[in-house]
Amino acid sequence: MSLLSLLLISGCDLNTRMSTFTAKGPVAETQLNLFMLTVWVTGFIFLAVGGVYVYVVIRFRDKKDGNESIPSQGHGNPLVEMGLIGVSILLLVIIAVPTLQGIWYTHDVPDDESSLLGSWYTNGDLSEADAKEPFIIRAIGYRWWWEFEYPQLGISTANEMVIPAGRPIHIELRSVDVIHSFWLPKIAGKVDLIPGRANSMWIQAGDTIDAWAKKAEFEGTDNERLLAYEQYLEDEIYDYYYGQCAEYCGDSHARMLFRAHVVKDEDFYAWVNRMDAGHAEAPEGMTWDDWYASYDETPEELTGDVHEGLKLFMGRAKCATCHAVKGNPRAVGVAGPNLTYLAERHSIAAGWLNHRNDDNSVDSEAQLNNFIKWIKDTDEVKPGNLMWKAKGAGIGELDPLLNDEEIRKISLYLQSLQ
Amino acid sequence: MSDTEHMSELDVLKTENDRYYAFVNLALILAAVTGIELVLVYLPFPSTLIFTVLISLSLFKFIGVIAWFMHLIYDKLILTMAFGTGMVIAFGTYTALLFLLSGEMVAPQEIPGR
Amino acid sequence: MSTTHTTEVINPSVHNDLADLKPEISDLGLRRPDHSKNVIIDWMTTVDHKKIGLMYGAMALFFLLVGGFEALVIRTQLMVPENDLISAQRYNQLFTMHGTTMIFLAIMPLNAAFFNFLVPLQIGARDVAFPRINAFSLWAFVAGALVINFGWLLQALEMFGLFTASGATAGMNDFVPAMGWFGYAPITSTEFTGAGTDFWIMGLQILGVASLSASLNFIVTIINMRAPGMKMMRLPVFTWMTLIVSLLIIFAFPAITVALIQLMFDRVFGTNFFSVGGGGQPILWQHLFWIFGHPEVYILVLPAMGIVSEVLPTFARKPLFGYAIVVFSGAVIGFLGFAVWSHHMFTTGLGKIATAAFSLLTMAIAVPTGVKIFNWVGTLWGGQIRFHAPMIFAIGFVWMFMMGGFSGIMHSSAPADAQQQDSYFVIAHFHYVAIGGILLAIVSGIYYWLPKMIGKMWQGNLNIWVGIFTVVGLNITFFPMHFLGLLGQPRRTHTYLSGFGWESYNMVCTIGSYILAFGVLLLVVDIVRCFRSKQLAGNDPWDARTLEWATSSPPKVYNFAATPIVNARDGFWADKYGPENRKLGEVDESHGIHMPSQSWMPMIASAGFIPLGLGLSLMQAGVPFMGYVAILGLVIIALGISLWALEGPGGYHLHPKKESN
Amino acid sequence: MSQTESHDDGHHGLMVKNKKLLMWLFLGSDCMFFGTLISTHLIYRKLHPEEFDPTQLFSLELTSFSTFILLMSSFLMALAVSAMHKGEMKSFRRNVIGVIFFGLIFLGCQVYEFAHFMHEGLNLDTGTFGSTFYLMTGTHGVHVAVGVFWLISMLFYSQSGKMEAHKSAIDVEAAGLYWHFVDIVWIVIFTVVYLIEFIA
Ligand code: HEA
Ligand code: HEA
Ligand code: HEC
Ligand code: CUA
Ligand SMILES: [Cu+2]
Repeated sequence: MSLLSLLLISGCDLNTRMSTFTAKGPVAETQLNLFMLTVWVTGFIFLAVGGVYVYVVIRFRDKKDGNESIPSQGHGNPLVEMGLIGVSILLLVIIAVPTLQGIWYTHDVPDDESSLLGSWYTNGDLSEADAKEPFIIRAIGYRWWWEFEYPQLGISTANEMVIPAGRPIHIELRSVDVIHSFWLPKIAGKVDLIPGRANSMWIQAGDTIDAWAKKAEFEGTDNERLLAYEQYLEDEIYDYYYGQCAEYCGDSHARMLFRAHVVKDEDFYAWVNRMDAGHAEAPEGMTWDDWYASYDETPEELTGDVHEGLKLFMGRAKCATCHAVKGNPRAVGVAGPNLTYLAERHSIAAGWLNHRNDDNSVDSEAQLNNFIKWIKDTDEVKPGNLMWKAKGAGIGELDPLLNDEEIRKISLYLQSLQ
Repeated sequence: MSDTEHMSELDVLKTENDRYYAFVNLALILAAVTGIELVLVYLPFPSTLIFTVLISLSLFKFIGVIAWFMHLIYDKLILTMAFGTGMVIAFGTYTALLFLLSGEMVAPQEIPGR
Repeated sequence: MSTTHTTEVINPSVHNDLADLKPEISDLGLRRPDHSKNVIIDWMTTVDHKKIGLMYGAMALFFLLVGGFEALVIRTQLMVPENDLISAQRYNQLFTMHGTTMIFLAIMPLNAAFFNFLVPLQIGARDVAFPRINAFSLWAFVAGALVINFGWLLQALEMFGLFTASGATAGMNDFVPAMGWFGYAPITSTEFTGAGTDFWIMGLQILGVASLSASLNFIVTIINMRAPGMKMMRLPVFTWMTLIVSLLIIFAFPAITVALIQLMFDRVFGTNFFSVGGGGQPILWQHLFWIFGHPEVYILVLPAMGIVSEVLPTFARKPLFGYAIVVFSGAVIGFLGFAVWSHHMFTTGLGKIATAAFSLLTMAIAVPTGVKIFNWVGTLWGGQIRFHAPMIFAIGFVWMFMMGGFSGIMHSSAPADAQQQDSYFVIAHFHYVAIGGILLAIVSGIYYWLPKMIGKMWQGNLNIWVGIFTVVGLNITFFPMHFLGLLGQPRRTHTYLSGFGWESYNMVCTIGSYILAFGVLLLVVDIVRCFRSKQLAGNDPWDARTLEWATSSPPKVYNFAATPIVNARDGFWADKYGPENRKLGEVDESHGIHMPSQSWMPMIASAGFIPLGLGLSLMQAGVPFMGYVAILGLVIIALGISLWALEGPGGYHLHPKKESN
Repeated sequence: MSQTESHDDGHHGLMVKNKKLLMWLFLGSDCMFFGTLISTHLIYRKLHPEEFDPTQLFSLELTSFSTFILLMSSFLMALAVSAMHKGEMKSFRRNVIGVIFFGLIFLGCQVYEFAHFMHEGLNLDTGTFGSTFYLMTGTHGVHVAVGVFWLISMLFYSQSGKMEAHKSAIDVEAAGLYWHFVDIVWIVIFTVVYLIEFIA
């Protein structure tokens, strides 16, 4: 048995996409350390008690030597009992004390100056109140996708969030329907999104510069420190992280995944600015006013796959009734994920359909196929989801259904959202 | 009453008659207490005081009925234990629960797009 | 002194005291179904705790196979990533029903089977305190099981195109519950789930009635029906655990009963207990469920500990080490169990203080549990360990349960649990305690007591293979799940993407589950072989210690020809090996043994639960006239109980001939 | 279930009758049952204090009256049990009729109260208050109704002459325990659900 477990441990990679063994942030690290502590303590007890147990079973087996005399009928020994109870309690205290510390530490964003948004966010103006709060993201669970809202920055995205490395983030957890659970294993353990309940948690990808310097015992000038810290983030933290809904929420619970891009501050600012501006132009550089004027009056003049895709998106396919695309003044639906800069995301359908290359770029061919697959077989990819059937509003209820050509055009339009 | 099992007819009569007065007295007290409670809530005393008194009075009635009407003081300890265990677990659990759920954590229903 | 594997042949007709008895007329003027020659009628109307126990056991074994079959389908689906053997909906139904079936329809009734058969024998009683209530509990359990599983029938018919929901229910296609065994609100609201949830609610409610009535009965039995000299501190540990478990049941079940009523009201009458729109808090359901649910897991495991506490001393030929403290720690485990429910809710944002409190209280449970483990080891110490089949499983139990307990301790550290909760780590934890713990102990109990129950002895060495396949299988299935959980695989997912490092583990788990299932299959084969065995067991095949071994195998209807007088703990052992003043005595029964009459009423009354449960469920789904069916059910129940009260307890007297040994 | 069996009240170490022990255990279990119901109500009052103002609706006078009625019925029940022990069938019957009568009055008050509240707009689905209030008091009402039904059956049974004072005393006592328990539940409800709402 132990051989088998050894085999498993040594033969298998513990650094996988959602492994809790490779903690990449102070919260997950605290949790991992506690776990390892419980493993050591119980492992010790296991060996001690298990060892005695095996010894007893072997030592006192019936020797079959014809000795039928009855063993001494001892009833117990209070001293031994008390001693073992004492040892058990002692071992539990070893677990309990760090557990309490862990509970306090992982509960709230650390209460210090550098945790406030105002202390590091240098990309544009913040209101006074916002600057005095930690950085907030509202994660809202839907069956079966995620909305990520950045209330202080006025932007919103879905299923793939972008967060800066080394910054504490307060996440407000809300749900519109049933219970979901936000789990980003490498960065933090889960907390549930419960309807009617104001839950929250905090996460942080990688250490802050101070914590890192302390841990690495770094000595040197501020500048060296900054560079070395940057190198640490580069080596270990900037990455594409995998998360998943961890509370059963219905048919497609298994397919309610999400992602977090952890990036450097500058990249984060750039992304925020892009999301904030949205798609200021209609396809081929038209202004939205021109485009809509044409769409309303002479739609036949808007030709080419992308224009036609957008026409379908706004028109027959009804996509815009549920989806918002920032910039596009008429695409302001709220029932589905926000599609602003959709083509920059590395997955769709809440992480189920993926198109990411190893070098962190988007595989556009796979992306197109995924769009097509999603629009064509929405109900198969995610049985029961709202986009397909929604009391008459879903695309599975269109009459006739979108044909392959239309789907291709819509998908090409979606690919232009970058 | 289990303890009457081993009594003679006469003893039964006697104990029951003794208890009769206990019952009557208790009934009168219970009625009076209920009256007091009704008046109490309207009196202009500090609300914590009224609250405490109300809870004590209700506890008093509760125990009165259990102890005398239900014969618990006359009966075997095992019955008190059977009932008491349930009482204690229920009281402990639900007091804890009352503190576990707090109004601060209540959030309005989330509506997409608001 | 009797030797193991007695082969003496007892002529069954010698003690047939029933042959010349005729049924009597009840107070209602009807003939009581006593002494019926018709076997089916005899079993349906029986009030004999031994027959009731056997029926519980048979039913529970059947549901163990059903639940196990469901698990095998689950494992097969998860064998490879992105498998589409079954649909998401079917998968969700399967794990919900697997959990519900295993807990409520397999393990609990298996425990009940042992309670029923053994407790009166172990305390030297004729029967339980309320034999007809006992029969009622059994049949109510059957009714509940049928109501819960009714959805499968509809689902199967629908699958084969023989049935489509029409009228008010048109379009409904989820007839089997699919919200997980703890049915967290609000996924149980009508907005998200259909008739399956109603079957689940009503089925659990009925099972609750069955468990409650059975437990009340056992507590009274154990407190009141003990043979002379059987002081509380002389009770066999198994009986003690039965008492504690029964107390846990009567104090834990009301919480879920009320929660289920509230849920039913939400679904049927639109109340707002758990619906956010009207101000309800879904979190409240979680609290109420786990206030029941955590004691429930100890309800499952304490009888197993009781079994092991009987088997180990017998086969080590020593008394249980630290009897008093083992009993006491059982009680402490039980009642601490009421104070830790929120450890299932560490990730629901309880707040720091509550999380800390529940974390510490949960850890505290390791102490009394550890006490038991230490005392079991102490029992073996200095013993003369004989590795008969029951002992093999009992030894396995201690080992495997310990491993499950350790992962429980890992959960109890709340921050660590944030990574483990709702992942396969939890699945690993509770299958170790459930299979490595409870199931192994129950198998041990089956090997130990089946010869007593049916009077026949096991044959051959198949038990060793059962042991090897189950223990190896369970470790191969569930050990890798610890890693799966820590590598991020969430539970209750019908499929998963490749590339997360989960593929090989899942494959191993699936293979393991087949090995485990093969072990269970061998067990079934072995049981069948035992039933067909020609070798008689004799009164005391294991050289055991407690009273049930003092009477014949199988025991006569009246259990003991003369009620024993107990003069020691492990009374039967003392009778065999102890000093003269510790030997068993006998109560003078010259006036004959009073036996209770059989009755149709318990079964009739509980049959009413079927129309009541199905009626209410289908009524909420919108099927017409179902309200009337539900009322019909209520009428049947009321009628059954009234007639039961009016027919009078009846009873007859037996004058058994004195047994020869 | 006046005739729940105890086929063999055997040799019990503790000298408590089976049925009596059964009933007390059941009542212990019922504490948990009503504990759940009452605490659900209190929790929602705590979470949504502003949701509903019951002082406008509750009539303390009426509820005090029905509390009084129930207390008195408990008194009569105690007398009935006592009478049974003494073997005074007539007195037993008289007292039980009194209990039934009072029980019916209590139920009448409750029906009136419910009807009145519903008329005033408090329904089962009125927020959480309506849900918890009706389920809790309604469940209590059902308990009372079951008790009344039980006592009526007993009354008829005693009329049939099959009831022997000494053999049936335990059945009456079990029914009595049940009745008193329903009473103490109401004592709690009266205070924590009605009275404390009125504290200024
Ligand atoms: C069947 C019986 C059973 C038993 C006996 C236990 C026993 C324990 N369980 Fe388990 N548990 C379940 C069944 C059981 N559990 C189930 C079914 C679930 C999941 C439900 C679901 O979500 O579907 C669950 C889930 C569960 C959770 C929630 C996990 C989550 O969802 O996040 C937790 C958290 O604390 C927990 C803890 C414990 C602990 C501390 C014990 C302790 O009692 C264990 C004590 C035993 C030992 C520790 C071993 C022996 C002791 C010694 C050798 C002494 C020395 C040891 C020390 C000093 C450490 N269990
Ligand atoms: C005490 C209870 C108990 C027992 C004994 C078991 C036994 C098993 N369980 Fe169980 N399981 C639970 C209680 C239990 N389980 C609970 C409570 C859940 C949570 C549900 C939820 O999330 O809501 C769960 C969930 C659960 C999951 C997780 C599903 C998910 O979250 O997606 C898995 C996955 O592997 C699993 C596997 C198994 C296996 C392989 C067995 C094996 O032990 C089974 C062994 C096999 C047999 C006993 C049967 C032998 C059968 C045959 C030989 C063939 C018979 C053939 C026919 C009938 C045709 N179980
Ligand atoms: C009735 C509402 C509705 C309509 C109409 C609708 N969608 Fe959706 N859409 C959704 C919902 C809800 C989701 C989330 C589904 C999920 O992942 O479970 C979604 C998801 C998506 C996604 C994946 C987004 C992501 O980040 O994972 C894309 C792309 C998409 N829709 C495109 C479209 C297009 C194109 C159309 C029109 C042809 C369309 N939608 C019409 C509701 C709708
Ligand atoms: Cu959302 Cu699972
Ligand atoms: Cu638990």
